[in-house]
Amino acid sequence: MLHRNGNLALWAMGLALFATPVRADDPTLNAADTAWMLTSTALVLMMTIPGLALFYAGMVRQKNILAVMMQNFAVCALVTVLWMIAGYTLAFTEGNAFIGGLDRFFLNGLTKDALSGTIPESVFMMFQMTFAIITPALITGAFADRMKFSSFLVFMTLWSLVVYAPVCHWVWGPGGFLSAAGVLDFAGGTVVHINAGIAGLVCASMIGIRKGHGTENMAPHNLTYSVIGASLLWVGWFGFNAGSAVASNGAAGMAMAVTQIATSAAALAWMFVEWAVRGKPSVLGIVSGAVAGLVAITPASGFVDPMGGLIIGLVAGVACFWGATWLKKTVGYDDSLDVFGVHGVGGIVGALLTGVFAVQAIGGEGKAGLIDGNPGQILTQAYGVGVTVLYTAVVTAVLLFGIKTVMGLRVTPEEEREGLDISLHGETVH
Amino acid sequence: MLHRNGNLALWAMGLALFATPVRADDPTLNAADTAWMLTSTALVLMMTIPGLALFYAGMVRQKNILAVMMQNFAVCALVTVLWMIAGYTLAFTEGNAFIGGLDRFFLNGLTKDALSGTIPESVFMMFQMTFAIITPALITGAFADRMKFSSFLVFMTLWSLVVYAPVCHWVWGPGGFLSAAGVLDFAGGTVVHINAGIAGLVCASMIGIRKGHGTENMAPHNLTYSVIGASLLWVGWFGFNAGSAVASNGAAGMAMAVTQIATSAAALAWMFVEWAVRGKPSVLGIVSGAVAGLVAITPASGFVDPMGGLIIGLVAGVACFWGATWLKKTVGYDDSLDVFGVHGVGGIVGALLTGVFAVQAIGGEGKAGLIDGNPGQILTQAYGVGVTVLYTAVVTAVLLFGIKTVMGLRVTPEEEREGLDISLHGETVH
Amino acid sequence: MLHRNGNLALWAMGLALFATPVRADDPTLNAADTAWMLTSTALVLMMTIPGLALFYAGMVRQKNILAVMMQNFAVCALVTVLWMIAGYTLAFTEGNAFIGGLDRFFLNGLTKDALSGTIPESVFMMFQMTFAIITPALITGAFADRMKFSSFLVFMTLWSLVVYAPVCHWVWGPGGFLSAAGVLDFAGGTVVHINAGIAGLVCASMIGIRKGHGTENMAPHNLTYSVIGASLLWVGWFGFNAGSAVASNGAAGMAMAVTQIATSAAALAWMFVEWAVRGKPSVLGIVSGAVAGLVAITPASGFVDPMGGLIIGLVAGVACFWGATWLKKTVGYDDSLDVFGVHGVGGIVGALLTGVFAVQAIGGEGKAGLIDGNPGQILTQAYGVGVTVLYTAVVTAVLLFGIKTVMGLRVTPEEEREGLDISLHGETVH
Amino acid sequence: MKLVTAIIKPFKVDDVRDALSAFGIEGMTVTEVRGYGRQKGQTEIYRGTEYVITLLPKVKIEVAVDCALVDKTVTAIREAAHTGKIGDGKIFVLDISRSARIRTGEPL
Amino acid sequence: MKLVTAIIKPFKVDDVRDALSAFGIEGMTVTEVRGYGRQKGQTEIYRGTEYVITLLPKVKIEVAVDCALVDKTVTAIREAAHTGKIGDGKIFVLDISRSARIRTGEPL
Amino acid sequence: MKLVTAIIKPFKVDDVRDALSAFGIEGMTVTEVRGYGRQKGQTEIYRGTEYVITLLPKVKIEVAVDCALVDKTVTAIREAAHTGKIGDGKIFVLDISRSARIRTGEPL
Ligand SMILES: Nc1ncnc2c1ncn2[C@@H]1O[C@H](COP(=O)(O)OP(=O)(O)O)[C@@H](O)[C@H]1O
Ligand SMILES: Nc1ncnc2c1ncn2[C@@H]1O[C@H](COP(=O)(O)OP(=O)(O)O)[C@@H](O)[C@H]1O
Ligand SMILES: Nc1ncnc2c1ncn2[C@@H]1O[C@H](COP(=O)(O)OP(=O)(O)O)[C@@H](O)[C@H]1O
Repeated sequence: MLHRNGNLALWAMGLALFATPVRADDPTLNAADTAWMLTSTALVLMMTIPGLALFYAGMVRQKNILAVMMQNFAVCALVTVLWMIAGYTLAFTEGNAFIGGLDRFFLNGLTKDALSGTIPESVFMMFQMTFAIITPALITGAFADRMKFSSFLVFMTLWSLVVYAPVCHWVWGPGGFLSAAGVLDFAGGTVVHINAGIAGLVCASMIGIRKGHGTENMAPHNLTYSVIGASLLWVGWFGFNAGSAVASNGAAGMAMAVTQIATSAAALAWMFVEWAVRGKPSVLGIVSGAVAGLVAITPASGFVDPMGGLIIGLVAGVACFWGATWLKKTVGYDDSLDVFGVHGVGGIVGALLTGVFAVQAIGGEGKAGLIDGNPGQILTQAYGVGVTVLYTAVVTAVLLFGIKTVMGLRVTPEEEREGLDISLHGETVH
Repeated sequence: MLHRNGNLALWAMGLALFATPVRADDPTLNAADTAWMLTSTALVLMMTIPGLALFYAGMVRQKNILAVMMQNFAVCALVTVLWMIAGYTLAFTEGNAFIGGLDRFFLNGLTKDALSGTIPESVFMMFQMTFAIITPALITGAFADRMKFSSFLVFMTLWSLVVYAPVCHWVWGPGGFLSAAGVLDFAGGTVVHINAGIAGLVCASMIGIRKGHGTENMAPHNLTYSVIGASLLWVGWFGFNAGSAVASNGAAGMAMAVTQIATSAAALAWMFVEWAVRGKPSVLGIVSGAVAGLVAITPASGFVDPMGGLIIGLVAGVACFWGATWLKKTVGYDDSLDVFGVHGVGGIVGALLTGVFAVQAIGGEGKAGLIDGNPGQILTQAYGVGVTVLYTAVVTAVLLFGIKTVMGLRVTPEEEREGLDISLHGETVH
Repeated sequence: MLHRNGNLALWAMGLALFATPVRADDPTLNAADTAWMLTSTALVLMMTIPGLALFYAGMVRQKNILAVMMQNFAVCALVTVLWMIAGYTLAFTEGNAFIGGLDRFFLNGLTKDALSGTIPESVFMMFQMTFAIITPALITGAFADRMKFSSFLVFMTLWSLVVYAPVCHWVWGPGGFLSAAGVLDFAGGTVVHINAGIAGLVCASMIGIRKGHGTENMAPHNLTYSVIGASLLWVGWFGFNAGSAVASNGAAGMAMAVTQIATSAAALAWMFVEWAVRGKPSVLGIVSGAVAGLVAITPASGFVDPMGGLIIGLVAGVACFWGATWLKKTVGYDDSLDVFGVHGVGGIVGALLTGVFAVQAIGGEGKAGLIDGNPGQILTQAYGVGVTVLYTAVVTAVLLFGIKTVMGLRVTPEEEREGLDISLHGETVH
Repeated sequence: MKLVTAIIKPFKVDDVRDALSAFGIEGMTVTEVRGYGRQKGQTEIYRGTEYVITLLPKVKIEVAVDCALVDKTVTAIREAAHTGKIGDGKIFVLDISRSARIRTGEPL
Repeated sequence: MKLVTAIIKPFKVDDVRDALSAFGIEGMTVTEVRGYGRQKGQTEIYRGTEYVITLLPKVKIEVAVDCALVDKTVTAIREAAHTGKIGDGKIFVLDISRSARIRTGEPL
Repeated sequence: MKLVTAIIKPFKVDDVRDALSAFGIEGMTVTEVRGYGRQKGQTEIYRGTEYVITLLPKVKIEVAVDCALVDKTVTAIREAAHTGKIGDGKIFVLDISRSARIRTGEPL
C-alpha cells in the first residue's frame, strides 16, 4: 500500500532533488507526479512566452514593442537548443562541485524510460529547460530599446552556458557546493532571480542609458499587455513553485498556497505604499508588486507556511517598490524595466527571509530558519546570495566587455530613435 | 486493487463534498486527483486574471481600460488575503447551518499533510479560493467606468466576507442548509453566478447610470480583448466545472464534455437569434453567448448528460440574449457589462434546468431531476435560487448604502469624463 | 504492483490507440493518465481560442481583425456540436476501413463510466474534439478578408463531416485503412495539418485573390497578437503532441521534449535564413518558423528521439520559409496567412521525415524508419500523404463549388473594402 | 467662403455639432490633435518616473461656411465649447479662395 | 503659393497620389480625420445598444502648389477621388503667404 | 494674425516647442500626420511580401502668432527642426482673418 503515496518515499525524493543527485534509489515511475510535471512544464513555458514577453512589451514605447517580444521569443528557441546540446548536462549530471559532466551531451542516453526520481528524465529535463529559458529572458528588460540583436544572441548564448548552467549546478545539481553548504532555494531565488537581476544591473550599466532617458516621455505604450503578462506570470508561477516539489502532493499544494498568498500580499503592499507616497495606486504598481511577491516567495515556497508567505510578500512589495523607485533614481543606472529593482531586490529579500521563516513542518527535517530555532540559516542564505551575486556580476561583465569589443553592444543612435521594430526587424505595429 | 480507483470510494468522496463535511473517512492522498486539482486551480485563477479582466476591458471605452483591469487584479490580491484570514474558515469549517467556524482562522492548522477528501487540504483551500476571487470580480462589470477605487476596495472586502462566505457555506460547506435541503449546485450556479449577477444588478441600480449613457457613443474600444478574455474563460472553465468533481475520473470527464457542449450551443443560439433579430451576427454576441452557456451549465455540469447540456446551452443563449438586450432596455438600469443579464439570468436558468435535466446515471444516487422522475427537484432548485437572490440583494444593498453614506461610491463627474485610468490611477493606454 | 505503471500494459494501450480499436482489453481507469488528458484537452482548446485566433488576427488589416477572431470562435462552437452529433461516431466507432458507424450518434451510450483505454471515453471524445476544432480553424487563414460568413458556416459544417471525420477514421479510428497500411501519424500530421493545408490551398484558389493583393499595403496590423498567438500555440501543442501519448509517462515526456526541440530549431532556422536572404530577422518570421516546427514534428513526435526532432525542425524551418515566400509568389495563389505554406508544406515534410527518423526505441516495436533500418517506411508515409492530399483536394473543391453555386463564397467588393468587421458583424476595433 | 477652425476639448464635439446643425450647417471635419498651452498637463507616474503630459488631447473642428455665416458659426462654436476653464481652446478663421465638392465638381 | 486641401475617402489616397505624381507634384501631407456630412453613418450594434457612427473615417490631403498649378491640381484630385457616391468629400484652396523648406531654408 | 504651419520630423517636436517658448510663444497645436515627399520610405517585410511605406510619420505644428512675430517664429522652427537630411519638412504661413479664445470670447 505504501508503494505510491507513502509519504516517506515521496519525501525522500523531494529532498533528493536539492541535496543529492536527482536519481532516487527507487526507480519507479509515478504517473501522477508525471502528470503534474508535464503540466508544470507547460505552465512555466507560458511564463516566458507569452507571459514575460507581454509584461515587458507593454512597458516600452510603441516603436520597440515587437523588438521586446522578439528577444523573448528568440531566447526561448535559442536556449532550448543550447540546453539540449550542453546546458542540461552541465547543470544536472555528475561532475564536480562547480559544474556537471558531459554524460548527457546532446541528451545522449536520455531514453524514453530513463527516470529522474519518480518522473521520466525527459520530463525533468524539460521542466528544468523552462527555467533555463526564463532566466536569460528576464534580463532582456534591463537593456530594452537599445541592444543590437546579433550581440544579444551572442550574449545570451554565452551567458546561458557560462553563468546559468554552473549556478544551477551549484544549487540543484548533483554535488553542487551551495546545496552542500545547506543553502535553501526551493524554486530558484538565487538560480533564477538574483542571477538575472544582477546580470540585468550589469547590462544596464555597461550598455548605458537610453537616448532621451530622463528628458523624453518614455511612458509605457500599452499597460494592458503588462497586466496580461503579469497575470500569466502569476498563473504560470504555480508550475514554477508548486512544480518544484516534483511531485503531486501536499508539498506542491502548500507551495502553491504560499505563492498565492505572498504574491497577493506584495501586490497590495506595493499598491498601498505607492498610494501613500505618490497619491495614486497605479496599475503598473500593483502588477509590479505581484511580480515582486512571486520572486521573493520563490526560494521559500517549499519551506514556509502561509504566515511566512504573508510576511515575505509584504516585505517584498515594499522593498521592491523602494528598489524600482528610490534606489534606481538615486544610483542613476537605466535598468529600463527594473530587472534589478524587482528580480534582484526581490530575489535577495526572498533568499534571506527563507533563512528566517523556513520551518521543518513544511520543508522537512533540517530545513529550519530563524523562527524554527536555526538563526544560522540566515548566514547560510547570505553566503548563497553573496557567491551568486559575485560570480554573476563578474562573469556577466566580462562577457559584455568581450562582445562590446568584438562587435559592439548597441544600435546606432538613428536606429534607437527610429525604434528597434523597424530598424532591426523591418516591421511595425500599425 | 480497490484502493485507488474504486468507484465507490471516489464516489463517496464526490458526494461528500456537497452534502457533508469535506473531510472524508478514508484519509488517503490520491496523487492523480491532486494533479488534476492543482491544474484546475491554475485554470480557474486564469479565468479571472487575465481572462475576465480582458473580457471586461475590451468592452469599455479606451479611457477606462486600465481601471477595469486594475479592479480585477486588485480583487484577486485582496480576496486572496481575506480568504486566508477568514473567508475559508467561515465557508468551509464546521459551524452551523448558516456559517462556518473559526478553526482555520489565518489557515491555522492547515498543515502540509492535512487532507480534504483525497487531496491535500492546501489544494482544496486554493481551489475554492479561486472561486472566491472570481465571484466578486464578476460584479465589477456592473459599475464599470464610475466607481471610486477606495470605495471599491471596501465594498469588495465586506462583500467577500458577509455575502460570499456564508452563501458558499450554505451550498458547499459542512452542514450548510441549502445543501441539506437538496439544492444541487455542482460548480457554482448559485454561489458564484446568481450571487454575482444579483449583486451586480443592485450595484448598477444604486450607483446610477454612466454619464452620457444612451446619448454618447460608448462602443467597446477593443473587442479583440473581449474575445481573448472569453476564450480564456472558456478554457479555464474546464478547471471550474471538471475541477469541481475534485477527482480525476469519469465524473470530471463528463463535466468537461457537457460544459463544452452547452457553451457551444449557447454561443450558436445567441449568434443565430441576434442574426435573425438584428441582421448581423456580432463578435460580442457570440462570445457573450459562450459565457452565458458556461454560466448556465455550471450548476448542472456534474448532473446532466450531453443531451441535457445541449438543451441547457440553447436555452441559456436565447435567455441571456433577451436579458442583455430587451430586459435591460425595458427596465432601464445601466449594468454596464451585463453582469445581471448574463450571470444573473444565466445562473437562474441553469439552476432551474438542473432540476429538469439531472439524471442519476451521471450525478449518482438521489441526484435526479424532472426527466429522471423527480419533478420536485425544480422546486428545490427554485428555493435555492430564491434564498440566494433575497440574501444577496438585501445585504449588497445595505453594504452599498453604508459605504455611500460614509465615503461615497462614485467618482466626480470630471473624473468620470476624463476617464478612470488617468484620474484614479495616473496612467493611460497610449 | 504491476497494476498501474506496468510499462507493458501502458504500452499496449498506447499502441492500441493507433493500430486497433481504441477500447483496450483491460478496462481499468488510470486516474493519472486521466489527469494528464484532461489537462491536454484544455491545452489543445487553448490552441484554437485564443491561440490561433490571435495568431491569425494579428496578420490581417485592422478592418478585418474581429472577423478573423469570429471565424475561429464560431468554428469552435460549431464543430463542438457537430462532433457531438455525428463527427465523433463517424471517426471513432467501428465501421469499415473508410468510415465509422453510428453507435455514438449524439454521443448515445457514452456513459460516465465508459472507458477508452485507461481513460474515460468522455475525456477521449473531448480530446479528439479539440483536434476536430483546430483543423478547420486552420483553414480560415487561407480565405481571410473575403469570405461570406454564412457560406463559411456551411462550408465548415460540410467539411468537418465529409473530410475531417473520414480522414481521422483512416488514420486513428478502429480499422482505418491508412493505419492498417502502417502509416505513422502520432499527433496529426496528415489528419490535421496536411488536411488543413491542402484545403486551404484549394480555398485560396477558388475564392480568388484579395482585392488589392500585390498593389495595396496589406501589412499586418498588430503582430503583437501574432506573437501571443504563436506562443499559446506552442504551449498548447504540448497537449497536442504529449497528450497524444494518451498516458502520463515517458512516451508523453519524450513527445514533449522533441516537440520543444523541433519547434526551436525551426524558429531559429527560419530566422537565420530570412536574415541571410532578406537582411533582417523578422518577428513574423521567427513565429512562423516556430509554427512550422510544431507542424512538422506533429506526426513524428511519438516516434523520434531528440536528434531526430532537431533535424526535422531545421528542415521544416527552411522548407516552410520557402513555401511561404518563393513558392507562393511563384505560383501566384493568395493564401492570405500561409495555411498551405506552413501547414501544408510543414505537414508533408514532417510526415515524410517521420519515415526517416522513426526509431523503435521511442515508438516501440515495428515503428521504424529509414535510420532504424526500414527505408520502406518513407514510401508508406508518402502513400499516406498522397491519399490525404488527393481526397482533401477533390472533396474540398467539390464542396466549395457547390456552395459557390448555391449561395456564393465571397462578400461584395464594397464589403471587402469597408472591411468584414463592420460589413459582416457590425463592429469595429476602435 | 471661410474655413472656421476651432481647437476644442474632446468631449465638446457633440455639443458643437448640435449647435451648428441648429442653423443648418450639416458638414464638418474633425481631427484628433494635441494641444500645448496655458492649461497645465496631467502627470502620469510609472514606477520611479513621472511624466508630465504637456500635450493634452484636443479636437480640431473645421467648418467651411459662407462668409455671411462666419459670425454665427464662431459664436455658436464659442458658446457650445465653452466651459470657462483654462484649456477651452481657440477659433481661427481662414480664407478659402476656392472650393469644390468632389462628387459634383461644383463649388460649395 | 496655394495650399490645396481635400477631404477624401480613405481608400482613394493612393489614386490621388498617383494622379498628382503624373504631373510632377511629388509631395503631400496626409491626415486621418473624421467627417460629418450628408453621408449617413454606419450602425454598430453591441448587445442591447446601437451606436450610429456619424463621424466617418476620411483622409485630409494637403498639397502646397504654385498658383499656376492650382487648377490642374484641383481637377486631378477631383477626378481621382471621385466615386459619384455621397461622401466623396470636398476641396478647399487656401492662400500661403510664405513658405520655407526646413532642410535648406529656402522658399519652396 | 498668421497661422504658422510646419510639417516636421516627429522627434523634433520638443525642440521646436522649446525654441518657441524661448521668446514667449506658449501655445501650439500638434497633429500626427504622414508625409509623402522626396525622402524615400522604409521597407517592411512580411513573409513573402515587401511593403514600401511611402507615407512617413511626420508631425504638423500649428502656431497662431501676431504678424510681427512671424519671421522670428519661422526662423525658430526652421532652426529647431533642422537636421540637414532629406525629409526635414516644410513651413507654410497662412492668414488668419479672425481669431477668438473660447474661454473669454476675446480675440487672441
Ligand atoms: N498660439 C497658438 N497657436 C495654435 N494653437 C494654440 C495656440 N495657443 C493655444 N492653442 C491651442 O489651444 C489650446 C488651449 O489653449 P490654452 O492656452 O491651454 O487655454 P485657453 O484656450 O483657455 O487659453 C491648446 O491646447 C492648443 O491646442
Ligand atoms: N462644411 C464643411 N466644412 C468642412 N468639411 C466638410 C463640410 N461639409 C462636408 N465636409 C467634409 O466632407 C465630407 C463629405 O461630405 P458629405 O456631405 O458626406 O458628402 P459629399 O461631399 O458627397 O457632399 C464630410 O465627411 C466632411 O469631412
Ligand atoms: N507640396 C507639398 N505639400 C504639402 N506637404 C509637403 C509637400 N512636399 C512635402 N511635403 C511634406 O514635407 C515632408 C518632407 O518633404 P520631403 O520632400 O520628403 O523632404 P524635404 O522637406 O527635406 O525636401 C513630406 O513628408 C510631406 O509631409
